[in-house]
Amino acid sequence: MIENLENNKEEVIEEKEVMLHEELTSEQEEKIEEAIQETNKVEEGNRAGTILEGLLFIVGEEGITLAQASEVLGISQERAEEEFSLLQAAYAEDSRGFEIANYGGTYKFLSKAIVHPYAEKLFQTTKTAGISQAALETLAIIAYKQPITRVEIEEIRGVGCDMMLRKLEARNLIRENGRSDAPGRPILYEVTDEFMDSFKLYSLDELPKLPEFNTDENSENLFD
Amino acid sequence: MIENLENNKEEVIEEKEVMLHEELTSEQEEKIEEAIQETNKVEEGNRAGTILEGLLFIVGEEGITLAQASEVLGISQERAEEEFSLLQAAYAEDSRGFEIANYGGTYKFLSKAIVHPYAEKLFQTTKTAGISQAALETLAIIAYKQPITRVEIEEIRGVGCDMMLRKLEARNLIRENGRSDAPGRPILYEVTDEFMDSFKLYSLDELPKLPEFNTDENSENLFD
Amino acid sequence: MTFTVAIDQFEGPLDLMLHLIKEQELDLFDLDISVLTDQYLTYLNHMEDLHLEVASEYLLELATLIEYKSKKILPKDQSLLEDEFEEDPKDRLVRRLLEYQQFKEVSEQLSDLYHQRAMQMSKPISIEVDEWTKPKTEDAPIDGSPYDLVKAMNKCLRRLQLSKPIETKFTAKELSMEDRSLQIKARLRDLPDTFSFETLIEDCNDMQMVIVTFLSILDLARQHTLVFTIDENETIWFKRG
Repeated sequence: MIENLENNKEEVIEEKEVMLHEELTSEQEEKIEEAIQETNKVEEGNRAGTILEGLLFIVGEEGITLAQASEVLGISQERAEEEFSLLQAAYAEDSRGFEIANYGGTYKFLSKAIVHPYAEKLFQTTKTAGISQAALETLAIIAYKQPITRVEIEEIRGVGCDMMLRKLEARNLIRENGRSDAPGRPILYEVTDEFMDSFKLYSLDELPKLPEFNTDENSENLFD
Repeated sequence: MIENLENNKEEVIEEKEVMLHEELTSEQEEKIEEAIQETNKVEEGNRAGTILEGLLFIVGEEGITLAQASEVLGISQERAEEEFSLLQAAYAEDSRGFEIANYGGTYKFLSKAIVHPYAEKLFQTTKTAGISQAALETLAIIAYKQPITRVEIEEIRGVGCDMMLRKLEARNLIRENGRSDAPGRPILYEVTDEFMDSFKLYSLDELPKLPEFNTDENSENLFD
Repeated sequence: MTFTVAIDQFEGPLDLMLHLIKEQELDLFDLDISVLTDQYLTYLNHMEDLHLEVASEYLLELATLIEYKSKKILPKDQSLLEDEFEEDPKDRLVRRLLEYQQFKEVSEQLSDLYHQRAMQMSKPISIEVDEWTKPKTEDAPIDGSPYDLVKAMNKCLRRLQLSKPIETKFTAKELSMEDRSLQIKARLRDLPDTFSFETLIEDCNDMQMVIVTFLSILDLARQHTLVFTIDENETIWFKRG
């Protein structure tokens, strides 16, 4: 709505002047005033971009969604997206030490890889927490097959994964989401936004394609 | 030191060539190479500014001192100060949503006042876990380090937490469990079943591993 | 034959089977279950000989393999009868192996993404947010997750780490070549007429300082404050110039 106002701002002002002569009710006048003020609110000197930049810093690792940004600034989501794109482009420059990522629909500042060795030195941390092959396989199965039950995951992996699921839940990489209709009504699992963030995914559509296996004779080299 | 090297680099190279004729050991040569490379390291394309910007972001409101910056980047404090000044000027622009403050040699990003009303709006609408950040930090320390005394908790948090401990006890999230052998025999705290329930933990073993921090000898076991 | 891969290197029985199939160059689409079963059994026995623990999952799959192998040698009419009621166990095994192989492959790609992401860091949410948030009433039940605790703990640890001076020898690293030259000149008075490079670096507590010392010496030699010779053992000896 604001966007339309933006485009029509001058028009509105003109309209208003014309209409003044036509004896507007004070109520009508107020509405127009309001609309104009609303339009000005975040426009001056591109305050929207400035405010989004500031919010991005404050929220840090929590990030901010388009919906939140548009709600808080009183601008359309399209407009918010544009502003984020402009900021994103500015921070993408090689000379900048951090950038704006959007994984899983949440915008957040992240330091660039070049900074990492120095951050390690500053915090005197050893290498960042890794992830095991077992955890990766379990996560992959859930991400591609969700919602999925524990038994179904175990069938694919061929090993029990009760403890692994709890660990992944504790790391906020998966969550329970309802129960299956199967006998015993087992819990269904799915991946979280944190998973998306940890694997640099904007959406699950971005998951690498599963390799396809042709069951014909020329697929012998599968295991090379 | 690196700065001096920088100034003397050409001289050093000349020297090196002279000395080569006087049969340097390969080890000695390596050392000189290393010193020269060290000098070049953060110089290329003003990586120092980029890295400082990234570090400033990562440290957030804790800030980074000139001494830390110069140490981590291997540049002189004067040089670090120059780089900070350049960044400071860039962020002082009205269009930027946060700026660089320098209190007593500690540099940090701070959001600008213009952003605060919007931030307030953002967080008033955000659901919280029903617990303050301070309470969460205290609980986390107890959960990871229990049994632990008040003084030990305060050492990690850096602030007093007498009142907080009483509140958490009143909410039945922590309880006293015996006394430490340390002088004064201070009370030891641990988390309760109610805590486990609130944070969906079956056992404390399920708490995700923390990234390892290298600590000095005094606090060696702190982060195990 | 020898088995070079220990059982704890496998993620489970299917992973082990895929390894054996590859090693034996078996055709997954025309799988010879008898060969696979024999290899699988030999491998498990070998691991037990090495006193490596074989998890129950491996034995469970072994039972399935043996069951299939024994069925194959049963009279045909009976196996035909059973096939009408359930999926051919061989087809089922091949399907499972293929599916598992798929996930094993994509998890490698996911691992790359994970490591790229791990190189990027963020900052905790700003503390000023606490003033703006209106926490629910004190008695409201807490809807937390272990992850909230990790984040809070990490925040404490970061803060703690930054509040401590970096534990390295600032004095040593801050030392300029000029200052080092002055130090060396001062020490010359107390040193014997001839001394080794090792003597000069006795007071160095890290490599950086050794390098500064070395460069300072080069400088002093250039000014003829010091002269040096290198003996046949490659020890550098110094004398006042």
